Amino acid sequence: MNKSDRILMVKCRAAQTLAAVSGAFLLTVLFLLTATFIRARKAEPLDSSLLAESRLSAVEAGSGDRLREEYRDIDLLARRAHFGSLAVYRSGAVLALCAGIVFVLAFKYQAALRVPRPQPGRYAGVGAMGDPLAFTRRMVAGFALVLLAAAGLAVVSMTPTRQVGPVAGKGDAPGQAARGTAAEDSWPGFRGPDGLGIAHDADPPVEWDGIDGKNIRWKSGVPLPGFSSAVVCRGRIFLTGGDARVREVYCYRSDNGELLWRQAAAGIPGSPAEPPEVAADTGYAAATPATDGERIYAIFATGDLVALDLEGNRVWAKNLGVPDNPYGHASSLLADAGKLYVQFDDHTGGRMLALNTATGDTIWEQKRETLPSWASPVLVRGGGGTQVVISGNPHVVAYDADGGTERWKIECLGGEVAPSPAWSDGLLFAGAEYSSLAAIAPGDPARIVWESNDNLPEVSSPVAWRGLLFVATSYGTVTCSDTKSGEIRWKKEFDEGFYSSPMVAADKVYLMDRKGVTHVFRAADVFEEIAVSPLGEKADATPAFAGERIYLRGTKNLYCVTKQ
Amino acid sequence: MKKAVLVCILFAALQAFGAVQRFPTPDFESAYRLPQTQTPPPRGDLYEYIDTAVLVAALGLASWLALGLRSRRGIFALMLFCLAYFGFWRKGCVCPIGAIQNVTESLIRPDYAVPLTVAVFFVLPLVFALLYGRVFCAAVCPLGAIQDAVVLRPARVPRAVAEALSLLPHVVLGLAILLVLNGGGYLICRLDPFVAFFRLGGAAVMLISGGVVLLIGTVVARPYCRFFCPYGVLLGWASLVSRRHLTITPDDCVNCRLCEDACPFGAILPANEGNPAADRGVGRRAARHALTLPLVIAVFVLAGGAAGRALSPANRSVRLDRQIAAEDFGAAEPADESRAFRAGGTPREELREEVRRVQFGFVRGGRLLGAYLGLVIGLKLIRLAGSRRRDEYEPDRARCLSCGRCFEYCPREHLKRRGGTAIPVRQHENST
Amino acid sequence: MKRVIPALILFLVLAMAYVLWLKRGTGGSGNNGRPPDAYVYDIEKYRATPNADLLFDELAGFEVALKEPRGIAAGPDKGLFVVGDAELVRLDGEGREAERIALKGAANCVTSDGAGKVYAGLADHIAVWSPGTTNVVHWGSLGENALLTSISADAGNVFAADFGNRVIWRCDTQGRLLGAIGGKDAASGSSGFILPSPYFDLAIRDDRLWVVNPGRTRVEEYTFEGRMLSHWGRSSMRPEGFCGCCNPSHIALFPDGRFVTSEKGLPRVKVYDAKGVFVGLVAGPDMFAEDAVGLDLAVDSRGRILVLDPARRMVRVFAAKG
Amino acid sequence: MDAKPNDAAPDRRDFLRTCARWAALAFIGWAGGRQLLRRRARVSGSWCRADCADCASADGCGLGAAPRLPRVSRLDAVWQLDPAKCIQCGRCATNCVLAQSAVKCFHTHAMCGYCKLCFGYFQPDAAELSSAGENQLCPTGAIRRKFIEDPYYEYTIDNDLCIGCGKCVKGCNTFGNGSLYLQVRHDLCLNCNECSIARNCPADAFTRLPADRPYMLKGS
Repeated sequence: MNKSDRILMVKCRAAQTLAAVSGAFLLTVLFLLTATFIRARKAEPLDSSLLAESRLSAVEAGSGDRLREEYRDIDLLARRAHFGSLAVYRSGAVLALCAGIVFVLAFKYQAALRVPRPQPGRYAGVGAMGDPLAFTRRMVAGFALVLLAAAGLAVVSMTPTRQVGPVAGKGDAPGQAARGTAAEDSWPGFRGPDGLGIAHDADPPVEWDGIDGKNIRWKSGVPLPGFSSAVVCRGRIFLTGGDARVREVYCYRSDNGELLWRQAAAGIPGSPAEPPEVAADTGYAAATPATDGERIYAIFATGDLVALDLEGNRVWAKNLGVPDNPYGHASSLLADAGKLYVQFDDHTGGRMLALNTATGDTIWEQKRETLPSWASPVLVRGGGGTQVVISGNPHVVAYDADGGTERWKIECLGGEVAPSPAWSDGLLFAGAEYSSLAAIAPGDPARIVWESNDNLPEVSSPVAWRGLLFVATSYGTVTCSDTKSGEIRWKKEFDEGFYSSPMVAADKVYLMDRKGVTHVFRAADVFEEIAVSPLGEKADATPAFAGERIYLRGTKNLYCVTKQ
Repeated sequence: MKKAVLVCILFAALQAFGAVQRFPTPDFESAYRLPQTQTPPPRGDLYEYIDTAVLVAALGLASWLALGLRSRRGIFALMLFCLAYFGFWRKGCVCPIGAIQNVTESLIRPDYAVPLTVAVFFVLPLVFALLYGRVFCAAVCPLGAIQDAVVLRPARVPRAVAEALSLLPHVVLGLAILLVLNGGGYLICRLDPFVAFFRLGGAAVMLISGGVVLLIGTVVARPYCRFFCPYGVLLGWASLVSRRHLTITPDDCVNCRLCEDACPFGAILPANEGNPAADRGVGRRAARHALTLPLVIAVFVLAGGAAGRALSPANRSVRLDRQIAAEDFGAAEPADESRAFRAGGTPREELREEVRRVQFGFVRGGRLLGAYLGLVIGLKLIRLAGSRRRDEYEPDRARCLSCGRCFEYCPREHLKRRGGTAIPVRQHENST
Repeated sequence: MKRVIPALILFLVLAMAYVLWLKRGTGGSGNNGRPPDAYVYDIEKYRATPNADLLFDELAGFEVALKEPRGIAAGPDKGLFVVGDAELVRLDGEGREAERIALKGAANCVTSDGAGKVYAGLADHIAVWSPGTTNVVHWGSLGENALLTSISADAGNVFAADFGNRVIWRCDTQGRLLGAIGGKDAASGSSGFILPSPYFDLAIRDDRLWVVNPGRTRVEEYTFEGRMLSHWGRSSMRPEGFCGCCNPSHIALFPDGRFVTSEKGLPRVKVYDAKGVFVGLVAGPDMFAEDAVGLDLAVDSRGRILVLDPARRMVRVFAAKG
Repeated sequence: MDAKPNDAAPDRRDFLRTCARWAALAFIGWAGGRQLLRRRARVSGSWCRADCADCASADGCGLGAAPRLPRVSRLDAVWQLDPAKCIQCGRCATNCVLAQSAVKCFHTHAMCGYCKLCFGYFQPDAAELSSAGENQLCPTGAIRRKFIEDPYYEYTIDNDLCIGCGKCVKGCNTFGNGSLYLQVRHDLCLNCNECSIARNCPADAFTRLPADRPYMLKGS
């Protein structure tokens, strides 16, 4: 080995050592920096809770107190620590940079001294079999698939529907959260998801005619009368009907209207032998049943409450006591998250119950000082939990869905309270004939934002949508007012009165009058009628929406309306 | 006069307290003079010109070093200088990579005018690429430089992998433009791994990811440039049609194959004369890929549309709208954003409108992006149908960063320099 | 070649990191890893007022058809007056608009003497309107800098608080200038009015002049001649004190000598007894807009408190509970 | 140079390349020139180089506002925050890429009430009006309080200590005249292409200003 080689060797060694040293140094600096960083981040010196606490005690303490002295010291330390760490970052970074430069240069130098001779590979050309690029193409194609997958991932991980309810960007969409995974064709109870009268992704027809059958997919007789509305679940429609003799639950097939099964609510312990007197325009089956996708729940004027599975087999049943109610029990059920909410107001004083949907056991129960009322509970989600809100006489009350504790209550109603509240953009709207219509800002204490005393609903429940409140009265007046201010945007007189509640679907309001004629108009601040669709018979039930379909209950028949 | 002022004051005050307003200062008895609010001017007003000058000089010099003098050492030296100046001294902003976004924004937002410096930084490297290839990448770009400096033990990425990953820059480019067009912020700047180093400090996540890139960079040469840099896409196109381009051999290629493993970026296209595979079935395959092209594009358009909508939260209005919706509904605690919005008094409906527009924009943009990617992929497949006949070793114009590492490998180079031996001898280096 | 595989894996990991990071970026509050609420000054906690603490109930208020209502005063007969946008509006007991009188220029304050004569303070002068007539008498200007922010009158005197000159003008009912109160004056024990912001209110009751000195967060009592007799009030965020650097912004007097005060910053309305001892809250901050200012006050003949809420352009009425 | 005598179809490829190159150059030239020429828009007699946002005559400019406005401005654009929009969320202190934020508190003394009890300086529950640590609102004690004459005190900001958290600003805005406010100090600001504070500003208070008037000062 000759001289030049030896010199080379020495140079090489030197460079390697230098690289090693600087590399080690670099690592140490980085380590120290990281340590400082983590410490600083764990407790922002100027923002530490310790500081805050000791400050409070210092302020409480009298002047010249030891505590104050202590605090001042800590305070000073904290500030020192803050600016100290800044200094550390600065100097550390510079050191690291220098070390890095030295390391890179030294390493490259020694590498340069030890170049392997170029080793030409096998001659690519000769004897390269078949297509040398096939694998490459597969890789590219594979990467393309990866891209598609990434797009899919983005869609899945970022699409609103995965987030809680309205975070979905649909401003007022309580149902989103409620329905979760619920299939397109599901209408869980009176006035739909959460009982708020909004059919979220429904896209029903606007025109139909029960007489000449236009857009009517099928029509099916209902054995016994009842004012309850249809609910939909897994391709089945459920109804209740009844008279003084028997009260029944009906199940229809959604595709052809065939009556799949009927199940009587009979033989329930505590059920009265002699059913209570009820008014003709309430009947024994005025309360709309509810479903949670597994079972169907129905309550009758006798106080009988039954839970059936979708095949009609009774899961449980109980009698809540015979309602002492001038017209007859009419408050609909509401099922959500394993609980069945029942309002049970009568002269004996009201009760609010949450029952275990699986067993019927009471999860919680609240006494209500109220006179008989016929409004149905609605769900308001958020405020740190779900609340069950009920209009009553005289209070509107919100119960905590989990514990049943009274979240807030506010006195704003009177008389015979039948309409259920509406909800939009953080405001709740409760009204009743002969008292008032109030916009309530929930919270403790709840606050009345505005109140109005004319065009009050008697039976029909108002609905609120995108800053507009729609109220239908029993004498045929429909008003649209601004939810925030209450000022009336438009007012329209119809010849017929309304018992059925207005429903919002696909930015339109569907409102059926007592003759069974549905008025479809835009859910906008100017009145724009889109269609007038007769059912061909009187009707007071509220329509149920599922996907492209509407299920309407007339006095005698159940209709399925769909695009044809 | 003063009264007029006062009147305004009162009214201003009564209308919106906290709005900009003047109050009469107390009538001091002591001779007290109001201190003036000091307003230091922006730094480097002059730098605009210096930067431009340096850029032009550097690009010119780089071109000469790469094509004229053919000196790797020179290029490396220039590279270090630019790293020091554009990188550590000028803190890595302005860079042409980010400038893509400014230019795009200036095209769609009437109230935004791209500063001249930025425009120049965006255009000049492209012009030079059209004339002399990617000399900007070779010696001027600080991001490239910092990576090139840490290329310690480069290993060759298998061609298949390289080809696949080289689709990534197209994605980044497309996404960046999509976001800018829809007010989603500057993606490229957020994903710039080195700017934190240049500033000697910054968000932890930036520093860490930057460090990782550099670590990888020791074995996979210039990973950011090859597999991420969106500006590289544009430069690649320009370089494809460049007037002149760096060549491996100073004069004639003798197909000695000594340069085969010279390029750590896999940018050397080997000669394939007499390669039977070169021509066999190329036409057929190409035709087949050409036929599937529309299908590929269609698929990507669909995927792009969906992904576009999903990306819309990148826009602050969309986020705000969701936040407010969640709050109205009680599903979320009030956030600063929504409080500010409510205080601002813009009608909610306006925001909703805005959001609808933005989301539409995202969907449309996403579809376009999808179409673009589909096209890129399809064309790449077509190009990979087979290799066209090549009689000599030449740089892949789109990929070659004109770093000049290959010079030393070419025996002709040595012959040319000093009629010496054709075999590379020891003191040649391949990594500086 | 072997070394490449781990490198590639690393690369992909990095790519993942980028994606996550991008999501975080789009998610908004990238706070460089710090606690999101580091360095937040939370005054919200002072805004909450439990209903129980309120001594008064809010009755249905009534809106005022003025773009910028500025001043309010109670008239002798259940009615009340509101000024703003160069107009004087008389409302009847039910808040229905009864009369509307045009003024020369925007008025900031209004008062009504016992007899029913109404004085409005415009920028630099006083305008007088007598009921039953439509003509308004505009008195002479009080000087270039004058900016009247409050006015109060009895049978013989009219007092106007001038924010621009930091003095209180005293005139007779004919508009003759009787004197000025204010300015540093050791003799009278007055150390001048400290007015950091344009809120300078006064009220008179049986020959005593009550003036707000916001810079000292107190209410001062003067004789009509301008001699300071007493003062009360201290600064505190708690209800019993006046919040911020310069409060109260407005006061009004009950017939029995109790005070009503309103504040800005934490908009709240409170009652103090004749000695300046805190009695209780009328309305808490969370009942007003966050930046509600200029809550002018009046006490009507029925002992109800009238609060002018410029933000909502309405008069809000509060009556004692029970 | 590209053309090799023994190349397959050198002339054709060369020709195409040349065409493409010239097309590209032409495009760049055309687009660039067009953008630059946009600056020739005259607004009320002077060359318009303001950006529409704060151009008073934006709608009044007879040139159909937006499309004719400059796309390229000679001036650099710098970040600044609008005190009128700022809600003092405290993020300026934590979101700047600099270890110590470039956003600092500014004080327009002309608006200051020189209050003895300054709510920008003192904690709301301050025990006494002294400069003791427990009474100060500023986490770094960056505000200096100097007695002038009864009852007036002068307040000045120490820029080395100020971290731009805006606590004092909130205090002053809520209770006082709002003479304290946040601004980006341009001797510190790196003028990132995308300001990371702007990105996270809840009030969207950040805007780009032309470098020749880089501040939004109150009371002027």
